Amino acid sequence: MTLVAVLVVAAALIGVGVWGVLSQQSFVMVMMGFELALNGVMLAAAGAWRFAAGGEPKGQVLVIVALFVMAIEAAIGFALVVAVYRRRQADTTEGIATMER
Amino acid sequence: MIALLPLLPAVLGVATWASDALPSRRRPPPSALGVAATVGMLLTAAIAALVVTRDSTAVAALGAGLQVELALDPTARVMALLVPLVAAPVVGYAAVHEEGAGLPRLLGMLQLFVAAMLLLVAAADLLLLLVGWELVAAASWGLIGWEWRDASRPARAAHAFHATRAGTLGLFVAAGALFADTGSLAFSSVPDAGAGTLGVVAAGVVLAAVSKSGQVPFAPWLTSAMAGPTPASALLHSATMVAAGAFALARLEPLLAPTGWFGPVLIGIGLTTALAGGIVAAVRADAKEVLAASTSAQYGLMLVAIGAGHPAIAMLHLVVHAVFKSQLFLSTGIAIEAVGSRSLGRMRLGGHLPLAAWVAGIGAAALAAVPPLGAGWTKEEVVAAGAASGTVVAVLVAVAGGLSAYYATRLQLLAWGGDGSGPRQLVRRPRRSEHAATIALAAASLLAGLLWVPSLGERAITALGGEPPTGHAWQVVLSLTLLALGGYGAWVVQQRGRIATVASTDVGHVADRWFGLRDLARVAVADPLHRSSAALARFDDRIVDRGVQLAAAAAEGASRVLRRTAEVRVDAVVEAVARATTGLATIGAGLAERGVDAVVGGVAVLVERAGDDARRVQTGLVHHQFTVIAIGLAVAVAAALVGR
Amino acid sequence: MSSLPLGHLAPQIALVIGAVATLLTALFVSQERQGRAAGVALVSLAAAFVAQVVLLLRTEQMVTMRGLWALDDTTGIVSIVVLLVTAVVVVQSPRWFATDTRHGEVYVMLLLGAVGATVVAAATDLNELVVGVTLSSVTGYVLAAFHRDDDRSVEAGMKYFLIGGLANLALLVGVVLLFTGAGTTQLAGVEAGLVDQGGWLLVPAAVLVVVGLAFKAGAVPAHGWLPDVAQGAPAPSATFLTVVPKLGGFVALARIVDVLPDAASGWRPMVAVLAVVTMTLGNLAALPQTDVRRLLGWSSVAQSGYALMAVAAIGRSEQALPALLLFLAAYAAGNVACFSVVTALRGRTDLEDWRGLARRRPWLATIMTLGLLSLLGLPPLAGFAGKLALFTATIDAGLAWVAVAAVLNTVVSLAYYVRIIAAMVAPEHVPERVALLGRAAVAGAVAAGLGVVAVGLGAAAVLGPAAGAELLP
Amino acid sequence: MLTTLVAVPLLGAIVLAVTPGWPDRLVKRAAVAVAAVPVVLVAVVVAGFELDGPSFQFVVDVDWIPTLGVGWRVGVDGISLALVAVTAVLFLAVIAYPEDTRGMSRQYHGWLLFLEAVSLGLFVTLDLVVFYVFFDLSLVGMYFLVSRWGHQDAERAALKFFLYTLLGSLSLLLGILALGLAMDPITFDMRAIIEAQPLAGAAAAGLVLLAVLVGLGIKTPVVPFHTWLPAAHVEAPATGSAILAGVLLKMGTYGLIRIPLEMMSETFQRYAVWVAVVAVVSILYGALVAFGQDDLKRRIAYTSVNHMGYSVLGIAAAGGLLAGDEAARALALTGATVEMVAHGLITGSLFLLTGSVWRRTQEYDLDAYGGLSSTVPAMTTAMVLASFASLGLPGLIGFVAEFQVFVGTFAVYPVLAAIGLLGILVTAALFLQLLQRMFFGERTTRFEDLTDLDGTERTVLVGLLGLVVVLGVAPRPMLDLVHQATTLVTGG
Repeated sequence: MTLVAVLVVAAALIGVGVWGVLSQQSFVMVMMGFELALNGVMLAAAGAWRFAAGGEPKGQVLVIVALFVMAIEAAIGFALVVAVYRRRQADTTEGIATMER
Repeated sequence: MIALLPLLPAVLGVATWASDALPSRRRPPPSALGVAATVGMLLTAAIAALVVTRDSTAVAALGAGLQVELALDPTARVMALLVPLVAAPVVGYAAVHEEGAGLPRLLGMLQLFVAAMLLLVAAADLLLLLVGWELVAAASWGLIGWEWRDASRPARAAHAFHATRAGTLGLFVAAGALFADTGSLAFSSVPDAGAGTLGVVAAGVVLAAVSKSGQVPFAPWLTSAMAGPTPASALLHSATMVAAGAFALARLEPLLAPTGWFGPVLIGIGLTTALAGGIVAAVRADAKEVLAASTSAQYGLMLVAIGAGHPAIAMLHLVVHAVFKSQLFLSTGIAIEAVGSRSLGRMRLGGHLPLAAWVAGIGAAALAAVPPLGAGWTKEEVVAAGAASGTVVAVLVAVAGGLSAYYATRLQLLAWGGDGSGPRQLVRRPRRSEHAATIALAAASLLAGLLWVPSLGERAITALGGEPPTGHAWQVVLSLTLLALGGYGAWVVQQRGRIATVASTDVGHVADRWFGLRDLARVAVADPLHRSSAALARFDDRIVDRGVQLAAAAAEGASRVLRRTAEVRVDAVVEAVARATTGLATIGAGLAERGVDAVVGGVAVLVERAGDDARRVQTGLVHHQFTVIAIGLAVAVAAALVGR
Repeated sequence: MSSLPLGHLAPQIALVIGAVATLLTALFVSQERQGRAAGVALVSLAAAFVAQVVLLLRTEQMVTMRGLWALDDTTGIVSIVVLLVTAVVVVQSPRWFATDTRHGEVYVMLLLGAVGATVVAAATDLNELVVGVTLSSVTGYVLAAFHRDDDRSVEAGMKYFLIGGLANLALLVGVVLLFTGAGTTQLAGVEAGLVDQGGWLLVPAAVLVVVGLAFKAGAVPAHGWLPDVAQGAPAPSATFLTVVPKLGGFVALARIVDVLPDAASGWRPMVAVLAVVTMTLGNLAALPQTDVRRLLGWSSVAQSGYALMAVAAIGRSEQALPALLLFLAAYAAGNVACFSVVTALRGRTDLEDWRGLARRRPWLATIMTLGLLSLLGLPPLAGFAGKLALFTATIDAGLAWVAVAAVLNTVVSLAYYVRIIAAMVAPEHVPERVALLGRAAVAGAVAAGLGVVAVGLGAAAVLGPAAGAELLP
Repeated sequence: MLTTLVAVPLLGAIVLAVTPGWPDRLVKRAAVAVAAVPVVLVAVVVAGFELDGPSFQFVVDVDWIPTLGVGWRVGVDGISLALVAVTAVLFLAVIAYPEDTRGMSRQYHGWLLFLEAVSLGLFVTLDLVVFYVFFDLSLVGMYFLVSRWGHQDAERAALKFFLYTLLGSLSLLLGILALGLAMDPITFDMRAIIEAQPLAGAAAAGLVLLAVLVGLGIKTPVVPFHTWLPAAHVEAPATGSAILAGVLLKMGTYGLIRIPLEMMSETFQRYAVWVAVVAVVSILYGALVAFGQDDLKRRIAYTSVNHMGYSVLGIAAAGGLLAGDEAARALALTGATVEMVAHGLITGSLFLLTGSVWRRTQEYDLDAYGGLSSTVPAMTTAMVLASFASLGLPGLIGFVAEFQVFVGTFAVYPVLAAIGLLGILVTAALFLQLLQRMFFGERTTRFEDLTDLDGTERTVLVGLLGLVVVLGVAPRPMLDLVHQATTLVTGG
């Protein structure tokens, strides 16, 4: 186990997540992409804390912060998805393009 | 004191003109105006006399390091006396000759004319000379265009103004060169100038003078100036406008002669004009235009004298010419009023107006330079002066004299011929005061005959600061022979009844049109000016503004494209760019039409294309944003890598 | 380990307490009395304002809270602007949201959003920065989508959320990379820790962080939410969201790039390029708009581009930071003026409806004109002072080409700003009646208008402290 | 003193803006009264001005943005004082002149007073940034004046004017900033910059000069930056045109004297000859294009390009050498300044006259006219006098300016001066033809019952043209005033 190995895995996770964000049309799937990528971020943060920063506590904080961001975005995201769906029965990004002039 | 010289007539002129504004019942009668004007001119003459005797001068700082100076040298003294003295009878004549609404304006402008001329005469530096020069031109513009209801007259007035202003540029250049070299504009500083500067100054003055004195190639403006009322012509041709050129040359000759080419050039121009003007005068059918052409010719003789180094003689000729020419104009004016036309063909008034005919005869004789009239003597002196710089010059001057004899006789015979072929009755009989004016002037030119008294003539020349040329008998014989021939020839032709009242032959036509000089002026200057200005105006509207309009169009087009790219999937960007280019291309194609249309057209294309595109790209909007962010990242990385 | 000087966070604490109080009020008062929550919010804003002013004047500039919090004049000035803008929005909100159920929560979101912005502005630690960004983003999503039964509102909120999600992800990745490279999350340490790092890490880190914060700053490439939010969100929210997050975002951006080695990471040319692209895109896209709110949205994209000029000059010219602060203040004044007028006119947004307005509502028309001309940068208004300082800093930093681009952009922008003015003063057609959103809203607009003039004439008052401001750490 | 000069019209404008419900006649009276104050103040300043005193007098200096070295600094030298005087006079005339205000008399006079404050401020300020501020505000005022009280296509023309000149002023701003930044510590105090010549020998000096020249060239305007001028003039109300031509154009040439000539003399000297060439092109091009116009107002508008060309030529000549020919260069610069004054008075009168014509006939096409001088003698007299003044007849102020410009330039650029002279020939042609087509010849039946100038119009025109004559006959006081500055500038 080296920093590089961890980062490679993290990069893979992030890549998959971003690819999902860019390719998927459904809100939920897009958000899944976010979550996946954030997992990668957390992994990278943890690895960096362990190998690069030599146990610097701020690394742990960083992991927690990422977790916190993930949670909040999921919560608010689903709230919005519900709102959009209630209003216009749309659950994909194609559905919300009325303002573009 | 000397400042009063131009000031007094100026004030009088303004006052006279202003009287036009008074309510009609309080307006002074023409007679009163005429008397006042005449008296005013005589007063001015008196002041001139005082100035001459007291020899007063004036210097004033104009600010900005410029100063102006008024002073009279011998040459100027003569003019200062001559101008008001000639003007006096002319204004008197005008008051009775030209009745009608515009009279106060006419008299006022005549007096302003005199004022401007006196300023020019008294000027002792290039600035004041230039000022007087332009004011004289402006006054003559007003006078020639006096009867403005006839559209052609203002046009001819403008012709005169432009022709002389073209010359004025010469004075500008001269002033600039002199100031650049010596830091002063005074005549007195010309000797300090370097050779190059002197050349520029001389060239400028010559250009100005030649244009003013109606010499070749500017001569034609004189004939179009005939559109003005008779008194204006009389003044303009005798003592003011036209005289300014010869006067300036005569006054500056001592300073400019050192250039070397100064004299020969003047002689050349002078002779050419003397001969050409003579021929024109010999064929013209319009009484006033005959006189106009003769004026050019006579001034040509003066230029010859100046060029030969005898400004004094030129001035003497100018004086006598002023006297008889103004008288001839006034007499001709009588004839014209009498028949209501300026055409020589319809006159022959000897039977009706014997007195006027005789008086006119004196003037004609003077014009023909018949001894023992003063004009004769001065012409002989010119011949003698010319001889000094070459026999051929003398001979040509004599020939010119012969020509003048011819056209003088022709004019006299046609206008005042005694046989009964004249009109039944007269449109209008001359008034007594008109006779008075002509007679006064005729008497003056008779009086000038005293110049033949050797001592007097010599003294006149020396008084003007010149020395008499040494004449030879053969010159006198030659010129008198040619003179006789000219007169006789005219008489003979008239006897055969073939004297032309219209230019009949081809030569006649050519001469009648100033040997194409007038056409030349039109073809070479006027038309190109008009055409180029019109073309430039179009160019300015269509092309110069184009850059701005294209930029606007480009911005507008680009904005629509970019607006798409900001919200469009990437492949749409390519299309959009393509569209933009086609859109701009259509704008570019529209170059011929007005830019506005081009902008509208180009934008229209873009809008329309963008419209259906908008429908196609409605899908998956947010993903376009994601794509943009991805592109942005790439761009940012690139920028960072390139930049660091 | 010294004890935590909580006094240094007095403004934020006041806001949080205020938020709680507001929430309670909103919970317990009846639907028609929800407006009272605004009163509570205003009180806490006032308290925070006083605290902030005291802090700005009384304490010397330092990093406090164990290296988490920059208590410098930069924070002070930005926070004051944030508080003032929030106050105007709060004043305008009650009548606007009156029809929404339980709209008291709006004020909670506004207060927390303000806290978030100030945290972002003051953060000297990457963790804290992420927290602040998240806080202000999340509140922003809610504010944008608050009209739950309005298509455009929810649509704007959703877009805002999706773009924000991706941008914040980028920010987090960048932060992690920085942490990996520097071994710490404290900016002070980052500067020291990165000196021996090569480009392989620095470039992506810098890029990701900048792009992530570009979302807050409304700059390319994460600008897409701005026009939609400006057009779709409730007008007061739009006022708030087009200004407040930006204020924090730009300061944070300045703080971070300041500690990045610019030679190795190449952030300076990158930011310069982004600046030019942003202003050009914003202006050109605004040109053909016929919807006033969307037009203002694009114009505020362009304004972000101008502000980025100052960021690009950070560290090269000592004029850069004062210029940034002055320009942000000026931008806030101008933009709030325009949006508050739109709010006061009940969200009137189609350009056609603005024709002849000057006859019916001269005062609001005047405020709108002042706001637009200030955004354009005409003297003696706020925008001019801001742009003057910006150009000075940019030329001083040897980035004259950016200044030239900005000049050309300004000329372009004139075209669309004037279109609104021309429509208002159009003589031929006068609308029969123009409904207003009540006195409070108009008062808010007037206050903003005065701000435009005051910041312009009193530019010295802003620049004075700003010149002394430091960019800690 | 100078501050009040600026403040009075500004306050007047504000008062008019915020006090609705005044009757139009009262508004007019009030505006005229306010506009009269600066004239009086200027008279006092001129009286108190010491010809042998320091370069700038009546100086006041207050900080505005100290960190950027910006402040409210005012003061006048001979050049600016002359311009201030003509500005005050012209605004009084324009405000007094009748104009169709479309029922918005309050706003109309408010904007005029605003413009007056701005113009006066620009000429008295000694701070580059404040100079720029007023430079810009003049655009705003003129934009509203043209777009709201202009003719049919006014909106478009006004926008074009605004865009075009804003580009110019911003390019000027870049140059100004470069100048100020080159100072240490950074300051925009004109006196300090003139003293220090910060960019002398600097590498970027050429670019800075270019930026400044473009900015000022657009405002002046010189060919090829003139295309906004005819559009704006044709659509603007006559009074607007009078201000635009009479005052706003001078801002360009005045800036040309202050910034390139005084603050970057060494750099300017290197490129002066090209400026002179552009000037000569403007002279000839402007005159020729004007001659080609059949629209009364366009024709007069293009003569502005020609006359401003004289002014620029004089300035270029003054800067053409760093030493030597001081007398001639001072003369050229004096001429350039006097040309500004002259053009202000003359073209102001001409445009006011076109306004009188328009209000009576709604017709600018010269071919529609003819023989007017019998129906409207007073208008004819005024037009003839103004035209001759404009074509440089001696005894009128125009000649004083042109003579000095050409004579002075001759020492530095003889050839260019000679070429430029052709311009006065074309000007003569185009004005005489104008008079001929409008006032002489057959009288057209269409305008049989034209009413002549009314009392107000007469009074105003008599005032302006009276100045044209008086300053043309006795230019000494004005010349001494201007010369005080120009000799200092040219080191004479």
